[in-house]
Amino acid sequence: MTGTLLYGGAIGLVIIGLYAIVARRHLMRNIFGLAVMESGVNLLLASVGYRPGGHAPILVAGAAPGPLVDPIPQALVLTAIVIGFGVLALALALVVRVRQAYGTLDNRAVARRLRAENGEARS
Amino acid sequence: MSQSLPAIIYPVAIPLMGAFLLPIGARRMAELAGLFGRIVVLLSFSTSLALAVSIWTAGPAVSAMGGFAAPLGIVFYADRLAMLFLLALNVAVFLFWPRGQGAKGGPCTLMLALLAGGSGLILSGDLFNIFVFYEITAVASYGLAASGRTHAGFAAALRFLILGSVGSSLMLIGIALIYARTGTLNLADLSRIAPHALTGPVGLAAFILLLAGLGVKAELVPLNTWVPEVYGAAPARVSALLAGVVSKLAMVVALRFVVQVFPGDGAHTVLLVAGILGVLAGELAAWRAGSLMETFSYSSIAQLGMVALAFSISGAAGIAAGIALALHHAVVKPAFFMLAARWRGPVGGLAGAVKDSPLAVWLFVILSLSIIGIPPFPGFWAKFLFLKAAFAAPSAGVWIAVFVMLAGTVVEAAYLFRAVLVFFADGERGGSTPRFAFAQLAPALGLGAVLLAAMVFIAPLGASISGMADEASNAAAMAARVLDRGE
Amino acid sequence: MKSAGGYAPARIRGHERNHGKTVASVLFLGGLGLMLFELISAVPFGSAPMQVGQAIAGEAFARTGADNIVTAILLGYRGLDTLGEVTILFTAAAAAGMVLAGAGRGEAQGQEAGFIFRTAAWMLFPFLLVLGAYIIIHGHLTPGGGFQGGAILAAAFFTPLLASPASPFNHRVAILVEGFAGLVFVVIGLAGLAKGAFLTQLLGTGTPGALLSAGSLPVLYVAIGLKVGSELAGLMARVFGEGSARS
Amino acid sequence: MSELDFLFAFAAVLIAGVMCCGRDGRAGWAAMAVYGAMLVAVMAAAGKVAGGSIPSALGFSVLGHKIGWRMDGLGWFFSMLTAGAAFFASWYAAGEWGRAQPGMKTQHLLLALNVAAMLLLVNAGDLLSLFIGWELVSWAAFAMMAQKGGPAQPAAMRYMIYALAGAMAVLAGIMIVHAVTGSFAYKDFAAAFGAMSSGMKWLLAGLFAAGFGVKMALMPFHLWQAAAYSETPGASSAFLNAVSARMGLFALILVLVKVMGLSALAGLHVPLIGLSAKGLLMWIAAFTMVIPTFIALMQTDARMLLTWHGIGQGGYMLLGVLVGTGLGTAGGLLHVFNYATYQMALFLAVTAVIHRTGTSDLDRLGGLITRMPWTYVTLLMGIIGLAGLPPMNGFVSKWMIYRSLLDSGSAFLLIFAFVGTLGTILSVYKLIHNIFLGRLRPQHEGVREAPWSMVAPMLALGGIGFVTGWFPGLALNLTDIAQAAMGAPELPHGLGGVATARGSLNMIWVVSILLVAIGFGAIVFYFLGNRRYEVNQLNNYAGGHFLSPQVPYQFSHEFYPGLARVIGPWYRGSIVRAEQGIGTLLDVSGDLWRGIYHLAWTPLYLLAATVIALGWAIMGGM
Repeated sequence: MTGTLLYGGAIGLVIIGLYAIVARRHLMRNIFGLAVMESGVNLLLASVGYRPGGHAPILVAGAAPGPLVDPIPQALVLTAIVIGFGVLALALALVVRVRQAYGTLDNRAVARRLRAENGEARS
Repeated sequence: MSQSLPAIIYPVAIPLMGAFLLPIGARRMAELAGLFGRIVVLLSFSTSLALAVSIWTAGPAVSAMGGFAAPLGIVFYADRLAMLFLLALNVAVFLFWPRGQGAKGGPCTLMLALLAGGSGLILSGDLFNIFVFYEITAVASYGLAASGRTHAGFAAALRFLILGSVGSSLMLIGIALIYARTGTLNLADLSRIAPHALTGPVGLAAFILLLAGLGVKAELVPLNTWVPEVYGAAPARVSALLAGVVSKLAMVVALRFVVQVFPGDGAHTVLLVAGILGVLAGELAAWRAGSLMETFSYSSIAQLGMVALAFSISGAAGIAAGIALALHHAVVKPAFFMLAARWRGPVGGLAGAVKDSPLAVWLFVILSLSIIGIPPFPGFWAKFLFLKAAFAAPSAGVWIAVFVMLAGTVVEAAYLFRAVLVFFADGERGGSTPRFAFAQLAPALGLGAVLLAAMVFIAPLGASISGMADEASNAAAMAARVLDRGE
Repeated sequence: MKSAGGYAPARIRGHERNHGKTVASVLFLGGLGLMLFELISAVPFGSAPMQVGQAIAGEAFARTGADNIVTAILLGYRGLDTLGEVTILFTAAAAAGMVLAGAGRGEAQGQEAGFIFRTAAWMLFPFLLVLGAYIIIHGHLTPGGGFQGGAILAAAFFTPLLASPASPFNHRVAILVEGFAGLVFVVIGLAGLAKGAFLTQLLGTGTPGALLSAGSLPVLYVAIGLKVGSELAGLMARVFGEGSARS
Repeated sequence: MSELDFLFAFAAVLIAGVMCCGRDGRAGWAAMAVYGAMLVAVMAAAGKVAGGSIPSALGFSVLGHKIGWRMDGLGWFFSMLTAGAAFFASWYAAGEWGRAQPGMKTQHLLLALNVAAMLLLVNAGDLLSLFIGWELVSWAAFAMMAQKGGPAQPAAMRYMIYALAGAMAVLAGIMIVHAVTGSFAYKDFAAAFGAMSSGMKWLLAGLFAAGFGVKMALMPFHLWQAAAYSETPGASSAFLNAVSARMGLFALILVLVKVMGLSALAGLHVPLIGLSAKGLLMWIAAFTMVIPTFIALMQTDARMLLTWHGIGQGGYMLLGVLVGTGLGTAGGLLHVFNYATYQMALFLAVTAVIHRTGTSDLDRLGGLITRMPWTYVTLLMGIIGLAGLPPMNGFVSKWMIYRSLLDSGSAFLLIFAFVGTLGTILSVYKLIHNIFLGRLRPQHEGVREAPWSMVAPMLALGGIGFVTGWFPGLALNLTDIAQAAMGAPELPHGLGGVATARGSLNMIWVVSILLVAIGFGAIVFYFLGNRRYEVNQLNNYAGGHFLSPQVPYQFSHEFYPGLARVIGPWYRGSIVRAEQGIGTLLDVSGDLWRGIYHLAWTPLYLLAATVIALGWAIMGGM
C-alpha cells in the first residue's frame, strides 16, 4: 500500500509536471513543470531504495542498528536534486532574457519570433 | 588482461581545473582568458594523446575512482573507441574555441566545462555517472547556445533547455528502473546481470527511456526539434561543435548501452526506427530549407540518423560503419557550419560566390562530394561499410533502411549541388557575396585538409576502425576487463 | 513598444486554446503514467535487489571511516558524481552569469523590504553562517553535508540581499571562492593518484564518530560547502538582479 | 609499365598540364597531341588484348578489398572510342572555336577529367573499381554540363539527380553481390549468379539495368539527356554525345551480358506475360528506339534534335547486343563505333553553324548551303549515317541489327526498328532542310564558312564514316576484339562486310555501284541536260508576288504538322508527369517535415515518441 502510494505519487508528480510542460504555452509554467517533474523522478528514485524495516544508513558508533535501506539511491537523489537546481537556475536566467527580448513568454510567439530571426522564412 | 591507468582522469580533471580557474582571472584580464583556455585545451589534448598512445599499444584501460573496485565505485573504461572520440572532442574544442564575443570569459568557461563533461561522458563506465556527465555537457551546451547573446539565442537556448531537461528526467526514470531491477549501476556489472534481470518489456522500456534522454543530444527524431533553432541562433562555432562532436558522444554512449546492457533485438529495432525516421526527416526537411544554416541543421539530423542506423546493426561490422559515419560527419559538418555562418540568408543571394571566395566554394564542393559519398572521398567508404554491414545481416527493417539511406543520398546531393550551382552561377552583381577572412575560413580549411588526409590514408584508417569496432562490440571481454581484475 | 528592461505584467497574447493539443497531451500523459506504473510495479516496493548497496553498507565504514554511509558513497564510492554535480552547478552559474551580464536591473527588485525583514536578515546572518558551517563539518557523521550546509551558507548571504536589494553583493569574492574550492576538490582528487587512483582517501580513517575522522572526506565536504554556498548565492544574486553587482 | 599504365599516365599528365598552363592558346593543340598519343597507345595494345588482358600497376587495397584495373577487349574498344572522341573534340576546340569560348581552360580540364574517368571506368578490374569509375564519370560529365551556367544548370542538375539515383541502384546491387559472394570479382559474381534464387536474380538484374540504363537514357529514364547534352558547349557536347552515354551501354554489356549472361536473363520469366528478362530489356530498347526518335522529330533546335536521336540510337545498340548472336553483337558494337563518328560529325557541324550564325534554332536558319558548303557536306554525310543509308557506315551496323533480328525471329522488334529508322529519316531531313536548304535569311548573308581548324576534324570524321561504310571490315576488326572479350560468338567477316550462311553483305560492291550510279547522275545533270541558272537566294519571287525580306516565302517552322499532332500525346507523356509527381511528392513531404520542426510544441513530440515506443515495448514484450 505504501509502495503503491509512493510509486503512484512519484509518477503522478512526473505526469503533472509533464502536463505543465507539454500542454501549456507559458514558458514560466513550463519551467515550474520541470521542477515538479524532477521532484517526481527524485521521489521515485528514493523509493526504489526502500527496504522493509530498514533504518537510515547512518552508523551509530561504527555499527549498524539493524537492516539499512539502500544508501545508493539516496546519494543519487542528492546529486540529482543539485543538478536539477542548476538547470532550473539557468532556465530562470534565460527566461529573464527572453522576456526582455520579446516582451512575452508565450512559447508559440517566442518560437515564431525566433524562426523569423533565424531567417527561416519559407523559401 | 587490462591495464590499470589512473591517469585516465586527466582529460576530465585538467579542463575542470581550467574551468574553475578561468573566471577568477577573466574579470580583470578578459583577453588573457581565451589564451589561458586554449592552453588548458592543448594540455588536455596532449595528455589525451599520450593516454591514447598507451591504450593503443597496451589495450583498454580501467581505472576505479577512489580505489573502490568495479561494481561498488565508479569506473572509467577507456578503449580505443573512447580515446578516438576523446581526441576528436579535444581537437574540436580547440578548433572552435570562442572568438570575439562573450561576457568576461563566460563562453570560455562553458567550453572547458563542455570538454570536461564530454570527456567524462565518453570515458565513464557507470550509468549514473554517465547521467551526471551528460548533464554537465547539456548545461554547458545550453549556455553555449545562448553565448551569441542574441534574442534568438536566448529563446533557442531556453527551448532547448526545456526539451533537454524533460529528456534527462525520463533518462533518470530509466536509470531508476534499471537500478530497481538489477541493484547495480556499473555497465560491466550490468552486462552480466542484464541477460536475466533486464528481460522483457522492462528492459526495453528502460532503454527507450534512456534513449529519450540521450536522443535529445544525439539529434534523434523526434527529439531534435531544437536543432534548427539552436544551430540557426548560436554562434557558428558552437553549432559546429554541437553538431560535429557532442551529438556523436551521445550516440556512442547509446552504443555502449546497446552493446553492454541491451543486446536484445528490441533495442536494435528502436535505433533502427529512429534512424530511418531521422534520415527521412532530415533529408526531406533540408530539401525545403530556406538558408544554408537551416539546410545543414537538417542535414546533420539525417547524418546522425545514418549513424543510428549503423549502430542498429548488431555486431562489429555495424559498429565499424557507425564509427566511420560519425567520424566522417564530425569532420565535414563543422566545416559546413563555418562556411554557412558567413553565407547566411537565402541561398539565392549567393550567386557568383565563386568569384568572391573561390577557396570557400571549392571547399564546399569537396565537402559536399564527400558527404554525398562519391568514391575517392572518405564519405563513400563510410557508406560502403554501412552497406556492407547491412547486407550481411538482412532483414525487412534493414532493407527499408538501405532504401531510405540511398534515396536520402540522392536528395542530399540535390540540395547540396543546388547550392553549388548557385555559387557558380554568374551573378549579375559581382562581388555581392560575403568574403571570408582567413581566420574565419581557417578551421574549415583545416577540417578539409583532415578530410583529404583521410582519403589518402583510408586503408590504415579502415583497419584501425574495424579493430576498434571489434573491441567495442565484445561485451563479455569488456566486462571481464572491468570486473575480473584480480586486485 | 517596451523599454529593454520593461517588465509589464506577463500575458499570453490571444487566449485561444488549442484543444486538440490538450486532448493529445492528456491522452499521452495518461498512457505514460499507466505504463510507468506498470513498469515500476514489476519490482514490488521494497524488494529491489540491493546488491551493490548491501556490499557498500557492509564495508563503507571500514574503508572510509564515515559513519554516514550516504556521505561515504557521495564522497568516496561515487565521489566523481559529486564532483560532477558541483561542476554542473558551477557551469549553470557561469552560463547564467554570461546570459544575464548587462541585462539591466528590473524595477520590481528595486524596492526595499520592510524594516522587520531588513533587521531580521542581518541578525540571522551570523546564525545561518554558524549553522551552515556546522552542518558541513559534521557531514560525515550526521545527516547533512556540503550541499545542505552550502545552501544554508548561501541563504545567509542571500537573505540580506532580499531584504535590501541595493546592498552590494560581491561577485568577485564569490567567484574566487567557488573557483578555489573547486580547485581544492580536484587537487585532492589528483593527490589521490599518488595512492592509486583519482579521489583515493588520503588521510587515515581516524576514530569512529570523532570530528576528525574519515580521512579527506571532511576536507572535501568543506570545499563542496564553500563552493555550493558561493555558487548558489552568486546565482541567486545574478537572477535577482545583475545591476547590484555593478552599482 | 603496361600500355594501360601509359594510358593512365597520359591522362594524369594531361590533367596536370591543363591545370598549370591550360590558359595558353596552344593548350588545345597540345591536348590533341596527347589524345592522339593515347589513341596510338590503345591501337598498339590491340594485339595484346585480343588474346587476353593487360594488367595495370594502378591498384590499392582498402578496407580489406583489393581494387585493381585491367584492360580486356571490351574495355579496349571503349578506351579507343574515348581517346578518339577526345582527339577530335580537342582538335576542333584547338583553333578559332576555342579562342572564341569563354573559360576554355575549364573546358580543356573537364574534357581531360572526363577522359581519365572513362578510362578508369572501362578498364575496371572488379565491381568496386567499376563503381568508382562509374561515379567519377557521372560527376565529370555533370561538371562538363553545368560548366556553361545559365540554362545549362537546371539541365545538369536534373542529370545529376538521375545519375546519382542510378548510381545508388548500382551500389546497392554491387553490395548485394558482395554479401552473396563475399567478393567483388566479376568471375565470382558470374559463378554465383546461376545458383541464386530467381527473386535475387530479378533484383540484381533490375538494379543494374536501371542504374546503368539511366546513363544511356533507357526509356523510363530518358528525360534528362537531351537538355543536358545540348546545353553543353559544342566540342564538349560532341564528346559527350559520342561516348559519354555509351558508358551506360558498356556497363550493361559488362554486367548483364558478360557477367550474368544472356542465357541466364532469358531464363528469368516475367509471370503472366510470358516474357523473359532479356525480352523485357529488348522491348525497353525497342521503345527507346522509337519514342525518343519521334520526340526528336518535334524539336526545333538542332542540338536537341540530335541528342534525342542519340537516345534512340542507343536503343539500336542495346537491341543488337541483346540479340546475342555473332551478327547482332557485332552489329550493336559496330553501331557504337559508327554512331560515335557520325554523331560527332553532326554535332561539330551544328556547332560550326552556331559559331557563325549564333543560333541552332531550326526556325531561324535556312539556305546556308552556299555560305558553308563544307559544313553542309559534313552534315549530309552525318545524316546519311544517322538515317542508316548507304554508303555511310550507319547502314552497315543497322543492316546487321535488322538481319540479326530477322534471323532470331523477332519480327515485331524488327518492325519497331524500321519505324524508328523511318522517324530518323523524316527528322534528319528536317535538320538539313531547315539549316542548309531553302531561303537564306537576310541576317545570314555575310556568313562565311567555318575555319579549317573546325572543318578539318568534321570532314575527317565524315571521312571515317564513309571509309568504314565502304570497307566495314576495318571497323569489324575492332569489334572482333570486344566481341571475343564478351564471350559472344565470333562473326566471320571480310574487308567488305559479313558473309553468313543466311545472307551476306559486301559493302565494297554496294558503295562502288552507288558511286558509279551517282557519277552517271552527275554526268547527266551537269553535262548533258544542264538547264539550271543561278539567282540570288534573296531575289525570289513566287506566284507573281514579290516578297519582302521580312516575310519568308518558305516556312521552315512547323515542319511536320500532321505528324506532330499524332506524336503530341507521346511527347507530353506520362513519364514527364511521373517525374513531376515525384518532385511534388518530395516538396510536399519536405514541407511537411519542416513544418513539424516549425511547431512550437516540441516537448509533446518527445512525449508522444516515448509513449509510443514504450507502448510498443510493453505490448511486444508481453
